[in-house]
Amino acid sequence: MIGPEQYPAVMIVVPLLAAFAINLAGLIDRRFCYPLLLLALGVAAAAALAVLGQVMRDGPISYRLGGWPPPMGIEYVVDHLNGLVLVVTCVVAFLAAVYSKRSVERELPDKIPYFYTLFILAVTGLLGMTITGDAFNLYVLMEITALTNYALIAAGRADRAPMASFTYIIIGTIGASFYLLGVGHLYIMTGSLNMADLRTILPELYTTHAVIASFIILLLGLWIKMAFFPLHGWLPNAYTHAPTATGCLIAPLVTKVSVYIMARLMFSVYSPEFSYRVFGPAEPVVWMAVAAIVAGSLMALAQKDFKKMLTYLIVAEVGYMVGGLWLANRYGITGAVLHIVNDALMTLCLFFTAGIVVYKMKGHAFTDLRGLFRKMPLTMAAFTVGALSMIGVPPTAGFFSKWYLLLGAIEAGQWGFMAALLFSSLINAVLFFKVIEIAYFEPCGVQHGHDGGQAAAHDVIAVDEAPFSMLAPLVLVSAALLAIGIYSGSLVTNIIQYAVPAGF
Amino acid sequence: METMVSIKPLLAVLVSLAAVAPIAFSGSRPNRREGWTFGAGIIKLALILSMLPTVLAGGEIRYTVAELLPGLAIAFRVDGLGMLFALVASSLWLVTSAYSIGYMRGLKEHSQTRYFAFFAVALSATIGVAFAANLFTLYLFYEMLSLATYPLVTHHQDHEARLAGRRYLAYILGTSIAFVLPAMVIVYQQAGSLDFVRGGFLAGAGLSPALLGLLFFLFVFGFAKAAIMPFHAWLPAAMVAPTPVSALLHAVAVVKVGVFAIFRIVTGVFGPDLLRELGLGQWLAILAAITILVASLIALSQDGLKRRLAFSTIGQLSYIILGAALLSPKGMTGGLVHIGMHAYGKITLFFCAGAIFVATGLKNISDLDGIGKRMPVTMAAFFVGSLSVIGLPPTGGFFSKWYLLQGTLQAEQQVMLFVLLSSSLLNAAYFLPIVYRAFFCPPAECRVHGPLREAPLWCVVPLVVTALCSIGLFFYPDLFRRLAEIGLGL
Amino acid sequence: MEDILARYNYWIYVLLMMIGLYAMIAKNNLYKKVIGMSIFQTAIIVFYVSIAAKEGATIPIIQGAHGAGLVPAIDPAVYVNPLPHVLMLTAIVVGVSTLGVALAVILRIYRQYGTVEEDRILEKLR
Amino acid sequence: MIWQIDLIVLALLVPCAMAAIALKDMMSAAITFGAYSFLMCLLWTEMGAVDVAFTEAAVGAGISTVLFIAAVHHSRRRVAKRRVGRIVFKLLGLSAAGAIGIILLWAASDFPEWASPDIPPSRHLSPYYITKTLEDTAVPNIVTSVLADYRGFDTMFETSVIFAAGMAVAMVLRRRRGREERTGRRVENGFARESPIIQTICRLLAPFMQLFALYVVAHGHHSPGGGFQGGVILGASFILLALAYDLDFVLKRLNEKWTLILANVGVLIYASIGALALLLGGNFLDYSVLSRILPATTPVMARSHGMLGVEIGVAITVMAIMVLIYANIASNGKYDKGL
Repeated sequence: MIGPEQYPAVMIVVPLLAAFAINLAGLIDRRFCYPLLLLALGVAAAAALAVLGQVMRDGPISYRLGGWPPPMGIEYVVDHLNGLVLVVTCVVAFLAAVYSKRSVERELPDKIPYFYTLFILAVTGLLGMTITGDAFNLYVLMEITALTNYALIAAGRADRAPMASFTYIIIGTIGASFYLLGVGHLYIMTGSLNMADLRTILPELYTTHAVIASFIILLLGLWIKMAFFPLHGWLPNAYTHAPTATGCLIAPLVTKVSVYIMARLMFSVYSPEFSYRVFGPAEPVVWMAVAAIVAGSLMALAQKDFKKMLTYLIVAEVGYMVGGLWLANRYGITGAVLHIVNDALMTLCLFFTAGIVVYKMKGHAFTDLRGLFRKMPLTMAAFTVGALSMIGVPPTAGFFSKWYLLLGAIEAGQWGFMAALLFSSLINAVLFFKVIEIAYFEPCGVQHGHDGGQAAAHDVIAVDEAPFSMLAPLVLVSAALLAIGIYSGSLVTNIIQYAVPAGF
Repeated sequence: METMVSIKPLLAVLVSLAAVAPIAFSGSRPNRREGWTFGAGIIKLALILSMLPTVLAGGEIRYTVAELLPGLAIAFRVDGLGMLFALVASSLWLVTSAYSIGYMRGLKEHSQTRYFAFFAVALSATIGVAFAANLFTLYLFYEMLSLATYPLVTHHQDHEARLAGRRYLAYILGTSIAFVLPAMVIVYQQAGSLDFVRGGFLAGAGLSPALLGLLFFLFVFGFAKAAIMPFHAWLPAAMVAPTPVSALLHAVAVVKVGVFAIFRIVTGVFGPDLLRELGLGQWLAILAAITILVASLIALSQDGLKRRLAFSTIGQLSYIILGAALLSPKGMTGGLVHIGMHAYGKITLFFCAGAIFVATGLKNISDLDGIGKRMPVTMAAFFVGSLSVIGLPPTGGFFSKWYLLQGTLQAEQQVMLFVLLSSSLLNAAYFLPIVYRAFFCPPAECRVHGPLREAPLWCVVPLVVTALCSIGLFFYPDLFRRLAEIGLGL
Repeated sequence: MEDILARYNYWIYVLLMMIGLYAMIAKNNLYKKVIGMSIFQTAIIVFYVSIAAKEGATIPIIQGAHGAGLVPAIDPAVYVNPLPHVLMLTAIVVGVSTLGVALAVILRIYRQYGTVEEDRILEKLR
Repeated sequence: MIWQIDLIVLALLVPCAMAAIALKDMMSAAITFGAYSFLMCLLWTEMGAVDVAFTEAAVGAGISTVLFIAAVHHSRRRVAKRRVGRIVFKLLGLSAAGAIGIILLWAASDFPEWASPDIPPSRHLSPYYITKTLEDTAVPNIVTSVLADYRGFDTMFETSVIFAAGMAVAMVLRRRRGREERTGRRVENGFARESPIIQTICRLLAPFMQLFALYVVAHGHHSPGGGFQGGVILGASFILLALAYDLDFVLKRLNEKWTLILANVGVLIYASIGALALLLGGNFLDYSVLSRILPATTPVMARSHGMLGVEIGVAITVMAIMVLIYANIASNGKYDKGL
């Protein structure tokens, strides 16, 4: 009864309706929440895949909400770029949902309905941000995502969680407000809010102060949202002290979606020639990306806490994508888009591992990782795959996006960016082998403290894997990292190369 | 020469990888577990042998697994070089597996299942490097080998192993990421391809000599498994590994992968002509010469048997690199053949060291006085092995060294001739005393007294086999020579 | 006079915006940060509503259309621009939502640290 | 539109804002902020943005202030003496504010002239809405028609934002009874004791407020107001009672469970009207297809009715969430007697 032309709406509406269904079901019996969540996200994922299929078959789709033609009404636009991002978002959210069950039961037993309602609302917001073709609608969904994230983070039982959340509220609001302000500048100059419409009206206004300023303000807002160094201050604490399930949802997705939105603005609201030529400093932005990569890696190196180290790596990875997008050549953009996909999965893999460590060892300091290779061989194997992908060892996915970014850097003559990429690979190698060493050499640290004969400990540790609902998603993701690595060629030739704007 | 497409190379790579799962799951039944290892080894060897005739007939076997990115594929190509290396590695895997059984069980090592599993992975990677059709595939398996050998090197999981493993990865992984990866990307971006072509494909790409020089040395140092100084320090450190690991990986697989990669760079990427006209071969030769002499001198001063062997390995590897650097037909042939010859000789020596350790628990040369009376077979094999490494008849080592010497003359580099000769003397100087002590010195303490007691049979048989092999190679070196010449297109 | 008027609203909104931003960053008391946040947001609303303003136009409700059926001829110049108003209704609602969540989090912080002064909290965390 | 008023009000806004962030007593700061909001209302009415002013009056000046007071009541009222070392933040704040200010002023330097009828926003989209609203939707209040129909999708998510906020507050604050606070000490507050006069008046007032709210919702098509304003006023009527008596007094009439249910039902009404359109073969939120099931309605009238439906949904949710947020903050999550 609902034809395929309606799938774009279904993708958003089903999770939204599910949010209320979950909330109401929670009043009756909280055991209903989890299945509902999975069901809704499953439907959304199916719809997303179907839509991507349509896009690959017959090109970009436009969907008119309320039946009003753009620019009067709000429009959904799905092309190769956000089609891909939508699929990734849905899949990651689904896996995170599957994974969340046990940890939520453990960490937030009396708030399950609230948690899952906010969880799926956050997913709805992310999907809406990705799919919408209307500049203001994007702001509303950005705020939904933000509000839900604040609460999901503040719910953490860690002592620092509320303060981290509050900092996030203040900084996040600044970011969103800047975005709104930028849209306002666009509106006062053009009188339109629809992205495609703006794209057609803007060119003759490119040189006006207001339009250039709007671009600056929008970038600032988005950079705050994506924690682009040095605007990253809110991220590490927020993601470290958030509940496990929250971290697994927002750490892979939020920054990536913001990066996607930056690409959307650069290419579909303004135009590549504006972003790269009219708007002067494309090169300095790449250097900022270099700074982000180097700083992120170094700060990660300084951490004593596993989860916190991962959060700083996210800061570094953001540098990869921003830099790639601003290299202003096909290789760079391809690499950045491919890295959006890969990094979402890598981050998911690593945060899954961290979650399992928290679940089993009741902590996420490095000392909690002792002896895990014997305690949870499968988990650590999957983690190793994720780590290798972060380092960029073929044939894991991480290698190929890095490959494209390196090519782009060389073609653009950005040796600094190339050096930064290699540097961060080396740092990642150091970081992850530090972790692997701890987990591989040191005896199981049930009792904290460095004593305890190692030779003895080899035999006492029994295999004790994480529960299936946590292990299965982790293994799936690590398998996906390998699969995407091997098929990245077809991914690029069939989807991403169409996402790169014409003229590159 | 005809080119045929066949999946055999892929199978040859995957067979040991496929064996990992059954090995891991039959951990509780050691005999069945080792059964899997042998099965995989035999199948692998059979597959490789089945490809031998085609290669000897001057043919090539190609197989493309996946086109990862445009112009960048996981592809296999079996030619003379690859076949030579694959033969050596896969045949010695069987022997080493047998030896491992004796060694590991003799010492009651922990987590042997993990050991055998990763051994299988390492072998897959080695064969993958041997059959790689392009630089990317080679890099892929090179990294795979680095990671697969990490758990083997750090098998003991104690503090020493931890430090050794750290150094191992720092050198191997660090150089490959910091040097090889950027060089590879630049080559791909400039030349648009990474496929090995006999005679090299960079000649026509029109790169500036400066850039070419930079790239060349990025590659040479990047493949740090070749242990060219100053990137050699990982090799002695890695000797904390159980002896079979040192034997196969640090006399055959890992280090030879390094030199093999450099051979590929010389013959397949740059091409002798280009290197000659840029004068890069000269520089590489000098590096190799320095490494040869310094390593031999250091080896003299080592008391730990395995450490002495390690430094001797560093020197011997540079023989091969020198052969490549000479860029003269005989020299390169000699270098390639030396891959095989040195493998058999050196693995024998390592086996002996392990056997002595298993039987008596001794590690240092100074303790070995009179051990020959107690372990005559082992020490006899040791003697043969050292002859081969020194390069004296009747062992295979003589043959390859003979070719290398001729190569130096062919390339009119008399200096290198003297380098080789003097290093032979040094080799003699650090090997023969051991044999002398073993047989003719009176035992210092009572520790090595007592009746004749060899290491377990599982240990002794393999080292006898390899010793005999290196003698046999003196009389029948033609297979390796032919393969080398085919590979070089002579 | 005219040229002042032409920009006056925009100057004021920028001023309010700066006040808000300053408070959000520099103030030590969490409540003050939140007040700054609200001022910041209302400043943007001033900006949008100023965009909507139109000389000699009346509120955006069509006059004389209450009886069903008859549709008078409508001149766009008569009514102010309704679109920014709609957007700003949303913005106001978003603002109060954020305010609510922020206050809730502050109370939670107070529960945990017994203070709402940033520096004291950071001391406690250290 | 009288620019002199504009001038004066704007001039008054700045000191208000400064006072609000400068005052040391949080209560007075909150009140000053309320005044600031009222000035905003004046400004916007004067610029013809009646709906915005209405909402700001109800939300900004009303609810926000109450929430502030409630929150302050549960924590410190006085701003503590600051220790040294904030200078860094001060400089940071100044420089950030300065930089943004410069960029914005630079941008404003070539904005089209304020309030001139032929700036792009007045020429590009808005004429369509103004001229077509009647024949498209038969709703004279253009704001309502744009809000609930042309851009109805925004509004649905706007309602979801409110909903999310409610959930968030409950998630952060709600505690089951009996679990004692970690920091037990309450600050002394100077609130008036319960006085029978106030209570009686509020009791009498509440029904009329609710009646008025319903009128605002129902008449939103023709006059300023609509779901949000009505919902907020409904919520405010309950909050007023809670202030006059105590929280239990309200919770007896509208307990937590029902608040939650209403909050959900409201958005559900909105979303399911949209989904209904989907099922009837139209696009999401395309009310015109509702004419197939509504008896004797043209597609145009169907749009009008659809809007009424969603406005009611909005009102319900907003009311419920306002009560929910107030209840949580006023009782610090314990749902006891509150203030």
